Amino acid sequence: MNPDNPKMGFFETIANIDRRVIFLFIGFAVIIPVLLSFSCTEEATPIVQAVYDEIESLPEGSKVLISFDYGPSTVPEVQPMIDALLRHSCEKNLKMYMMALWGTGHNLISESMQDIIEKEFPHKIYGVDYVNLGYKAGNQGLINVILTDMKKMYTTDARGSEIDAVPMMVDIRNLKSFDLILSMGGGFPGIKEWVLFGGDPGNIPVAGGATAVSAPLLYPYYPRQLLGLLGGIKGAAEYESALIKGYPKFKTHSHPAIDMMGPQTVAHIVIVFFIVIGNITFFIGRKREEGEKREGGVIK
Amino acid sequence: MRKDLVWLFAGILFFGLLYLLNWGVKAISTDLLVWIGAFLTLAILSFLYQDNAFYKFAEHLFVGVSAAYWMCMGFWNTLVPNLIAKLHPPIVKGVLPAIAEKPPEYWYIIPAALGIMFLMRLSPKAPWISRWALAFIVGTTTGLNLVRYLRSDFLGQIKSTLIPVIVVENGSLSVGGSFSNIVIVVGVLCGLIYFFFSKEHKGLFGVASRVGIYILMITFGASFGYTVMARISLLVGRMRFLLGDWMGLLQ
Amino acid sequence: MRRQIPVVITFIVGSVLIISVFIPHKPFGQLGENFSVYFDIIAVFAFILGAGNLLRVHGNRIYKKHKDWPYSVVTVAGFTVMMIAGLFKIGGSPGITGDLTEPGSMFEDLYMYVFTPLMATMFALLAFYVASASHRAFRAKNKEATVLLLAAFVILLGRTPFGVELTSWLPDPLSFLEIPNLASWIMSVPNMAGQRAIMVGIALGVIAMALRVILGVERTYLGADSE
Amino acid sequence: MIRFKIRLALILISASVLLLFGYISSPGQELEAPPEPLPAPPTNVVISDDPNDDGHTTIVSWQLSRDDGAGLNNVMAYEIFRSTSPEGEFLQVGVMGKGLDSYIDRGEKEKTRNGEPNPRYIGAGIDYYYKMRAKSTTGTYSEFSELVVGQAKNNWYHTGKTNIMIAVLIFSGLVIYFITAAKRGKELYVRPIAGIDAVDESIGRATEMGRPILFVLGTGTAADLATIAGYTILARVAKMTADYQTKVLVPVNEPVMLAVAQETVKSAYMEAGRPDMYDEQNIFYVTAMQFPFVAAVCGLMIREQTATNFYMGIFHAESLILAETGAITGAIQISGTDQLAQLPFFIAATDYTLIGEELYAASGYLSKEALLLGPVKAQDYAKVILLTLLGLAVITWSFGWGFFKSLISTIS
Repeated sequence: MNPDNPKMGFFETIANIDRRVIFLFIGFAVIIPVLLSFSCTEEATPIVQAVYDEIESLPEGSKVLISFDYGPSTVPEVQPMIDALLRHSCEKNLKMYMMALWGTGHNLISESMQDIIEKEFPHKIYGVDYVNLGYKAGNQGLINVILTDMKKMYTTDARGSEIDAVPMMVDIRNLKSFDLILSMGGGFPGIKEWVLFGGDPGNIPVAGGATAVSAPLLYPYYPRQLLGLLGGIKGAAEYESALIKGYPKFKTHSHPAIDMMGPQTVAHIVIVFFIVIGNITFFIGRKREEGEKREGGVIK
Repeated sequence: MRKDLVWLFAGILFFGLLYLLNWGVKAISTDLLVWIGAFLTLAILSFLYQDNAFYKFAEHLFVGVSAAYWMCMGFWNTLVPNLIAKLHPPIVKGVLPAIAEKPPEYWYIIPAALGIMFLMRLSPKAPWISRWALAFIVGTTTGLNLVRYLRSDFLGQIKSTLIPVIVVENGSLSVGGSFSNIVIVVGVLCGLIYFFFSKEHKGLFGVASRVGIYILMITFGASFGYTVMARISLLVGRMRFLLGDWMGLLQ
Repeated sequence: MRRQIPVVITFIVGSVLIISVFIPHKPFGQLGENFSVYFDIIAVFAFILGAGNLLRVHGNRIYKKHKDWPYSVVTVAGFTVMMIAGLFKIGGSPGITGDLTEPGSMFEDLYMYVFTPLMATMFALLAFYVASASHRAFRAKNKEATVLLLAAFVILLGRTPFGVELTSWLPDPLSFLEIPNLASWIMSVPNMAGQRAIMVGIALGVIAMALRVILGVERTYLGADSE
Repeated sequence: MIRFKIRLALILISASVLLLFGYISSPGQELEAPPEPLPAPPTNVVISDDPNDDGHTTIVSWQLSRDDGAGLNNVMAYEIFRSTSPEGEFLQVGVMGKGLDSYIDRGEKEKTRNGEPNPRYIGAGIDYYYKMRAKSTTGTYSEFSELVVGQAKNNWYHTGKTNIMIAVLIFSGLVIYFITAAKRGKELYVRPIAGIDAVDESIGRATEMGRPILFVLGTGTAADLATIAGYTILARVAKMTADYQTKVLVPVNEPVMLAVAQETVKSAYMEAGRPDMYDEQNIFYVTAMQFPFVAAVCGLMIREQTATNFYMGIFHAESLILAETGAITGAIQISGTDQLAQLPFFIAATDYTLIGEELYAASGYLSKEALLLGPVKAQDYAKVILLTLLGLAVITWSFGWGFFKSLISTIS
């Protein structure tokens, strides 16, 4: 707002709207639907369905490597995917090997194990049905190493037991021992590194979940190098819906992604609204400017 | 300054009202740790209005804690199991009993030496030695990256672009499919032409380069638009924490 | 001479790693792995340098009573507490045998209750900035900006039920113009083409840069010839 | 004209080398058989060396059991056993699902484990005995297949990577050729890059306003190539700020990067003849984590009121936080990254953006050093080869001629 200009009309005011007003709108667009628990339903798109179908088609006892490549900041987006994938894997009796390329992923593994596996599937045995391999530094270098030799890096599991004392680790030699790699996160290091350094050279199927930011740049790898992808909270909501469709008993479990779609949609509309307003005022402003130029008889 | 206070007051009033309306649903948190989390959350959010003492406090705390976090992670997860335990296993007996029994692997002396070389930077006498370690790091990354990018991002992407521009479906020509494939092929080619550096973008070449820049703009616009939703979900997570865990306004 | 040795080291290490990709024979096959492990170990040593610098900068501010010096005390205190909690694994299993991030340990608690809210909120700021940036940048100022705007707009609309409703009245033969279909076409066709062009370009840039470094043409990273 | 011919020849040679590697065929598979109570064992087990490893791997291949997918159709899996002697103890080394006809037996590389011989060890030049059996869906087993023997070898050349080797050779050849051409004093044209042309002006503006300049090298590692490109731009910017006597602030998020950034700025100041102006305190480490780093940099922008912000290197989610905070302070912002995901945000929120390859080219462009421009030329030639091949392949393929298509499929 410019108080020096008395001729400033409604459109100029809006055109030069203070960013803090936009911030306020966004804040309310999120707060109000959250308070009112407003939500929408989802249908799985092919790229999400592909992941679901892959897990659905794995025989019992197949080995799935789940890499927790994210941090607390992306928990709201990625955790719902992990929860749904873990539930699905437990239901299918797959062996789950959990590791992290991100230092921050370390804690998230323990949390996910507690919240999903231990709580909802208490008959699953640590070391037989699932194992926490913890975090190791090295980014793509780590993938590079475990592609040929897993136990070179993982001499113990995250609980400190020697790796060969963990029953489900005995017949694991390297990445090629796994039937599916799921990389969750989508940042660096993440799905791209798993595809380039693990999946491609080792010819192992890779799928995963990514924040919506990183999802578009993983599209070029789909479907040849990446068999499927959950993109952002929408992807997670779609997976949750697919899971509920396949196993209706999960309806009573938490489905945070589906819940989250409400506030997102509202905030989305607010942003679209501001873009429209921005353009309308921009054009009106330009028209007026042109008019003024003509009146003054000077062409700048 | 007055205006700020009015806003603050309005905010408190708004949430107070919400709180009153939902009274009896659930009480505000009594957990000190949740209060700390809420305080820090609000301190960062306050930066949206302007820089202030709360933000500065949160920022400085964040920096200090994270620097130490990373060091501890590096120490316990890399240095201890991957260096100390390799050079002298018995030393980690109290920490990683499983590894302590293994024979030492002396070639880990090399990275240790390189690490110490790097720290020579701090020495007044021979800081230049640190460049040897640096040269090693750079050489490693460079060598690894060269082949990787060549294989996956260069050769891999080219292969993916190899698609027919005339698509036949169920024995008849698919106009939509052919059009899409033409757009992909032309898009990739023109996009690459935009990245030509040693030739002036004039004439036909200039036209292709213009098409290339439009393709890039579509890419950027689309990726931006696609991402917006995710960015909001992060805020939803925080608001749930504030409204639910802290204020107890959510069921 | 002091400048030559590092260049030679980079050359040897870089080219050996490139060559080793093609030689499975010992010891080449494992060089890539081993060197990556080295890298991590050196990086941990480097953290000592970083922490030293951090403490020096903030120590200096406190000492010189710089304008914001009390905040520097916060940084130093935060660092010290977290460091002690982590190195001695305070509050975890007896001694230092437990996992660094064991539930209930001080390190884990600090992480959960101080670190997590800060990190997540910092990230959440993006929700606001994405709105202000799109308001400011998505304007039809010129042709490029218009294309940017249109692509973004269609995708944004395609992700809301509002956008779905907007064009659902279109007859079947024109269904490809419905916003969700248009949005997914943009994502998988022109967007993909653009991504590929950029990716191939970047790959070429990376490779050329790598060769510049290995051949010793590019040596800015080694700094000056200070004696 | 002669130069043109050399170039043409170069392209032709490269293309024809690529052509040489045009054909490689792939093996097929077979099945068939009548019913029986227990599944039949797999037959024709063959042990061969993995031609592309260092002598710790063998490849076991077999003909499917008659009851796999046909006959009794009750095979669920195949179990593979190995021993160092025909009478010795056999170790189950792998299980493969039905329908699969080979197994890569990757042995462990350590001869001993915990002081005892490691049964999972495979070494080069040692005889290994293998036998196999099929497991039925009901959990019963077939008889063992005949005992076979084989060895692993320590190989010198990875046959599967010839294409990459050729690509490396061609590209390195181009780079070296253009570097030597540049050394001979050849003039190289480089098209203008808007973001780089704005550097001088933006530094001038900061000087006029008497405000500092901010240079962020991103949140990658010190040795990432985008970060290295960032150093070269930093060197240039630092040199100019030394001339203009403007302060440049460089917060970094990685200790190794700190060392390099300090060296870079210091040498730029020395080159500009102003070593006295160099203040090490202006290049400082914040923390190795992305968000605390960004929190601090944003605070810095607001408090120091930086007039020009450079973001050069690898960026992640923080890109937009930085760029929007910078926009609030009214700074001129020039960004450059090779991170695809962040480019849209930089394009939207900063004044100039070096898109991917432009970042790499810029470091050559800025220095105007012929040596650094040479590789840029090589990049363009690689693109010419690529565009030609890809264009030819797609067009000829559409007309039913698959030669170029199979050529490209083979090389990539």
